[in-house]
Amino acid sequence: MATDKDLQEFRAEVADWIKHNQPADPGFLLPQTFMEVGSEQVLDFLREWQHKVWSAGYLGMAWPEKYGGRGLSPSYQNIADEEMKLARVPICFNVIGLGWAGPLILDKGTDYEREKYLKGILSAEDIWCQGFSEPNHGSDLGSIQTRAERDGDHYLVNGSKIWTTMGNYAKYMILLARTDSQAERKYNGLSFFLAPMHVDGISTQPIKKLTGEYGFTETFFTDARIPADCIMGEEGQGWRIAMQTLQYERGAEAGAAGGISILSIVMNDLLKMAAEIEREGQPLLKDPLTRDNLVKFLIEEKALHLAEKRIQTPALCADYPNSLSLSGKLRSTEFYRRMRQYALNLQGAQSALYVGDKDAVDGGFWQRAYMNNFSTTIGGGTSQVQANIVGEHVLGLPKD
Amino acid sequence: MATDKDLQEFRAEVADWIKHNQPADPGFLLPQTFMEVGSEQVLDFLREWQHKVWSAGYLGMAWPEKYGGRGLSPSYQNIADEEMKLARVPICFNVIGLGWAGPLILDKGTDYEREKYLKGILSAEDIWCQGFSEPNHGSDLGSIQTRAERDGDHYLVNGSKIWTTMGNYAKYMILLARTDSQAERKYNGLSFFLAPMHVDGISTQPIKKLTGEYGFTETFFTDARIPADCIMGEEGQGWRIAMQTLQYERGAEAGAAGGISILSIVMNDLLKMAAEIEREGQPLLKDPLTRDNLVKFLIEEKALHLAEKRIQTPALCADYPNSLSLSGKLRSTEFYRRMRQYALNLQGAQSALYVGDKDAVDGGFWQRAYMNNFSTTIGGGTSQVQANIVGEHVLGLPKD
Amino acid sequence: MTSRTANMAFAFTDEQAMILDSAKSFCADKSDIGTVRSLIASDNGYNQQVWSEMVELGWTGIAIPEQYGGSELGIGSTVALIESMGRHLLSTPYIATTLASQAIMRGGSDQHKTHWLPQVAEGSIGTLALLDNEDWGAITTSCNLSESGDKLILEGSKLLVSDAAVADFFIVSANHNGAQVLVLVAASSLSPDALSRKVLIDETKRACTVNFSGVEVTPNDILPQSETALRDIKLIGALLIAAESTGTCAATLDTVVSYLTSRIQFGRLIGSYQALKHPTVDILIQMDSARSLIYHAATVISVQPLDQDAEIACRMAKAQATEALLFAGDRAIQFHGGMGFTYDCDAQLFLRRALGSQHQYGDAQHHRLHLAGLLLD
Amino acid sequence: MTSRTANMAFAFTDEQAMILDSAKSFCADKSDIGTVRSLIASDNGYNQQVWSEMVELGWTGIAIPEQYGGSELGIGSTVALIESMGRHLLSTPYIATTLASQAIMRGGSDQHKTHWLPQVAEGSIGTLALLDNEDWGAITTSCNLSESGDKLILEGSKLLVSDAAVADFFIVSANHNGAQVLVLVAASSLSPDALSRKVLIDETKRACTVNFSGVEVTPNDILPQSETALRDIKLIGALLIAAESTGTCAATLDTVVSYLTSRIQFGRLIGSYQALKHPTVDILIQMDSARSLIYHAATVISVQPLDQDAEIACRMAKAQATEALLFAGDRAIQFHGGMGFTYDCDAQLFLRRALGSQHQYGDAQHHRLHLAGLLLD
Repeated sequence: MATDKDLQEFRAEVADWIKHNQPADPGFLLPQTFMEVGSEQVLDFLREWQHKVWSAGYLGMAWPEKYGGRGLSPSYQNIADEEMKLARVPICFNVIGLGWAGPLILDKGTDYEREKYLKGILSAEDIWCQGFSEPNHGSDLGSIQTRAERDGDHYLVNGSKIWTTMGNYAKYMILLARTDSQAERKYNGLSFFLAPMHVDGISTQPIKKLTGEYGFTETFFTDARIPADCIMGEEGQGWRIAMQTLQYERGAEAGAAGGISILSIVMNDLLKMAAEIEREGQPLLKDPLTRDNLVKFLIEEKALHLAEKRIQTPALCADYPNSLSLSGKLRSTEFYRRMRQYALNLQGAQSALYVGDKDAVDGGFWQRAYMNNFSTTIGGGTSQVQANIVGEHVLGLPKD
Repeated sequence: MATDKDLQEFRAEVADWIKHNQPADPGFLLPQTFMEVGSEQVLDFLREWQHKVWSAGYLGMAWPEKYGGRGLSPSYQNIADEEMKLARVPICFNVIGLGWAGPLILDKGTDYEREKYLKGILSAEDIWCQGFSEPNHGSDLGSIQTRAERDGDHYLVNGSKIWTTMGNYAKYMILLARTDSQAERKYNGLSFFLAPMHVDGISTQPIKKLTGEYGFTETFFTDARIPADCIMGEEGQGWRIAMQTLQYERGAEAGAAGGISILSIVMNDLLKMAAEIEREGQPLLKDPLTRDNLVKFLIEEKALHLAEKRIQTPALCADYPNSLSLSGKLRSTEFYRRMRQYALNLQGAQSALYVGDKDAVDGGFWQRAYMNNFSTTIGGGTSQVQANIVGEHVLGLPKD
Repeated sequence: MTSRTANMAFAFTDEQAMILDSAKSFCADKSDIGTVRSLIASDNGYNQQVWSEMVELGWTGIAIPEQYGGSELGIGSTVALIESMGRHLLSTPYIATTLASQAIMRGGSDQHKTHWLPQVAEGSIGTLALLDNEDWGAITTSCNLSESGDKLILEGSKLLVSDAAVADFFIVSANHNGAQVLVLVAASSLSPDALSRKVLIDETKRACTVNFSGVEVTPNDILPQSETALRDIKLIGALLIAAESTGTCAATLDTVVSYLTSRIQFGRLIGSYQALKHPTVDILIQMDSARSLIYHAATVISVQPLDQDAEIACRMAKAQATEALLFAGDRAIQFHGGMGFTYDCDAQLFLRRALGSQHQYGDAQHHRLHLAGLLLD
Repeated sequence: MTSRTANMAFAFTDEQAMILDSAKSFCADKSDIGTVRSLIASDNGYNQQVWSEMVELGWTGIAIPEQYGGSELGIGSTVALIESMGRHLLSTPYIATTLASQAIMRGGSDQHKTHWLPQVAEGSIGTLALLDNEDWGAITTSCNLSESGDKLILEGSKLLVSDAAVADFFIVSANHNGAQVLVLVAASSLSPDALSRKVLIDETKRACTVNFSGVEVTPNDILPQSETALRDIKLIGALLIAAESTGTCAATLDTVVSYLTSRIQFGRLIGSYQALKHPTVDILIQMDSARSLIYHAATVISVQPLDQDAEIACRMAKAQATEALLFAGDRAIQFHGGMGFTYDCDAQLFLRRALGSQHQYGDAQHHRLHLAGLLLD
């Protein structure tokens, strides 16, 4: 067990490493999340950075040594993540690998799969993407139409996927496809693949986001031949494995692989921004309405932070034991949506400027952040679907 | 046609009459709406007042002379209503008669029915109540269970009604009951009665409201014998007539009978209340947050008032011609709910006091007003049902 | 806000867990809704027998040091207890007495403590008399202590003094020699017509206007550390009301959920309508936030004069809990439809509690105003 | 607020109805969404041919007196027109030019009017240059006019000057002899590098920072009634942006409704879910309020210096319209789900318009602050 003193020393070590290794401003716009990797230039930069973090030993700290990790307690990774967030270093961008595919393979994969995939995830050599959502089916994974038909030692895959983050750069995809269209329950006909992307019959089409950036693709499968041994588990287990995978999402952020550092803006950043701005001829921070609004957000942020801790004391969660965990996404993504929208209002007339304008506040950081935030209130189950989940699975309210 | 000058003179006349006839404080609590007539004492007081208003010629001004009205343009009634509201005279409490039964009988009744019922409605000799809602069926009138079976020259009525305003004082009820339980569409089996209340087999049970007041009853029918000629229209037309009746509701307020003056609190009243109160050691009206909130309400109130006028200029309502009328109840009742709730917050510590406490602000007027307001966001279709109506019938969104 | 300080988010000992469990079952047993309603008609609003059992269980001594007969578990430990009381609308003079004894602990002389704290642990009832007008944000008082020989004479009235009719002693704020002090007044020294009972919107509670004019005290009755004590008991008052409100919010949620899962309209359980389902989820989320904040405040509060972290925590808790309960109570009426409009429906009890509590020890806006000073400047 | 004054809520003449009809079909014809998107890449953000047709239709002269070549229908008549433009995201220098000509009408000398107003009616483009920093609420300016012989030299820059790149003249606020004045600057007198184009979040609009330093003017270029004109054009600016925003809000609503009535998820049209249906109704209600307020403001505004009713009406209109559109735009993205997250979905155009417009001529909070002074004191 790591002692408090060990961890404290480790924190100082990481902070020191960051100080000496934090990359200089590359002169081009870095992504706020892994969903805005829109050019080779950005890709190369981030690949190099993640490799550096991993080489220094600050990524995959809780993964076994033989797969590129360090076999330490997750506390270390948490601390490394926290310090990197605080220092605002670039993101470790291979998020689907680090947060979903990696934990899944570690947890449920075969030794062969672990050997083959894990180190490349950490080193950023192998970029991973995710193929669950399909055009026209949004949140409803049960309706997946992409077919995978067994053809000798391959599956022939046909169909298309959408919202494939870094689909155009990824080497592997975690793919959910239908192997049995006759299955009695539609969820039973799905299978899960660790599929190579660089095979004939797979093509990608970048999707331009509302911010004007790229980062997603639509991915098309036309008789794409995926080796049969890329299936994970067995035919028909896809749904169960996919659900399992979605569970890692929170874990990933909490440090399972570490250093993922998705866009993190805290109230302190907003207060810093607000300090320079005038309203009605006075400093903004003297405005009573602004003060009241900021405090409302601070209370809400505090409650969000506390919820993370309260989960760890079950006696304090006795009423609805799964409430805080199931409502976590809804609470935090909607908080950030409102907070980031409000950040634009605080900017006054300058809020009309955008990324690329030299006078834009923080280079348009907040404008991007607000708009990109919709990926979190839409993706992975919209806020409306999340509210249903909480209502039904926490409170026991009837389904629609 | 009444000229502007005529109307202006009339306004002065009414104002003068009110000045000389406004009753003194009776020493007991007067109702805020017709739904709080909870004692004989209050009943007698209001009956006398309505009779006086009618005798003076300020009620039923647009109804024909032979039925107790004056046959004048509705503009006169509007003006009389406005002046009475402004002066805060007691309400003309026979609202179901004045606003629903009266207009219906005028519009669709026989000469016999007009002769028999209308004058008593205006003079307040005959109190009317309404029997649509039933226990356990809330907003869903299609589910009405109260049966009326033809038995010679009577109908035998069995069942129960709820939320009967003044059920214990009323002489007549507009009653919706099922005459044909085999009808293919459940709405076709209903019939509409102008039913006498003072017959054997009808009993009432007062309902205590959340405010602690009375005013509603539950009404029980046990082989109650209602003369067959009390049916309005024909058997099976009940649903259509009831829908027709509900249409008068707005018209009634707008002066069809006049002087109904349901609880009307405008922002001016709230500003007046707020003028005396302190917050953080300062006058409340100097508090910037309070000011911002009050202005928000003032804007909303202005928009509500303007909507009433905009309806009269169809060119300005071309997008969604029925929008303002169908959303009217939702907009105004929810505005008042929030405004009245906020009024309590403004009172500071005194908001904890209630009707009957000598220190309660305005005798607890606002406390009662907020709680009673729920009758408007629940009754006549809850706000949630109203939102569905607007979504479906204005915007064309699909049904649930 | 950073991870560096987040370690002290919650402390929850086994002892506290035991108290919580016992509080839950006690309050559920003693305060079913029928009992709550029957006590509305009673003079004092609570059952003397239940109060005695609470004293027996040691609850009145939880926050009192062992040397004065308490169990010295700290004021934070009362939070879970009071939350349970709020959940069952169990109104007793517990909050009033706890605050009055906190005033003595934090501001009193050894003599005050030796005299009063053991009595409180054994069931004596105290209450605070702080409010001069409608404004909990006022920092001055219109009550005065003036010299008369070696005595001091009180002049003035206090509003909304909780459980005044059963109190054995009062802690009164008044001006003395240019400063605001807290002075201990025994119930026995009040004039017979000093109390006038108020009609409260929350019918499960009791409060009086108390006229202290003419009451004689001595300089020894002034709490020597009045300034700190006054500041701290207002903050602790805010926290305890927040805890009680959060409990009531949970009860409101239960009642709403139970109706939404049993009532059928238009052929469907009404809880299946998102227009009811989603706002009910909002109630849960708001309640969860309030609960995180009250337990956090319970963790960082101490017997020392409250530090800035504790002040922030208490204020945040009250700001959140107040608004959460009002939202819940308002929606509870609405979602019960016609039933919600009746006195018989429990929703009105919750809404009235919300309205009665929102300003006690400062409303949300009051606390945010002070938080702004602490967090933004 | 009482019925006594409500008679003047709306005036709407047959002439105005005709303009409205013609505006609706013109904007729909000329500004389908493909055209809007293609103009994003253009330098000036609008089609010169369309602008010429608008001039041809007499729209640039609507608010200009007949003696100066206009049709003298009043500034109120432009509201319906601009609403239609907003509805189809038809961005031209119409608003900028209308405001610049209002400044001349309200503050200019006969000579100014005689020179510029007929040109505007015939298609000359003007714009306002008022903003010194991010604060629309500022009442001072950092631009100065200093004497140099019988000339005056301007010193300073103005931010977010709409359509500056195509403007023939500018109305600039600057300090002169201790007062803030409006001064007329012809585009020809700017230095070649005076304009720097801004990157706007609303890509359908154009604005520049304009550096006026060193520009020579004469005392005759100062508008004699600058004070009133400055006050009034800010209010009229607020109203016109409110009108445009309300139009865009209607477009947003249409787009949402169309998606909700065609997209199927979990086997149902998504518009059948109350979680989407009811907030969409909220958009309608907010838009309806904005529309009532802008048409009312259009009714009470006049060629005279604006009276208090007109000021209240303009401020209410902007406060409401701004917030309505931002709410609608935000929900439009959300309700389109994954599609809403793409650049191809029109929802982003509406949201960006909302973000670009919220502070123009003051945001909601700014106007409520001033309304408080007018309504509460």
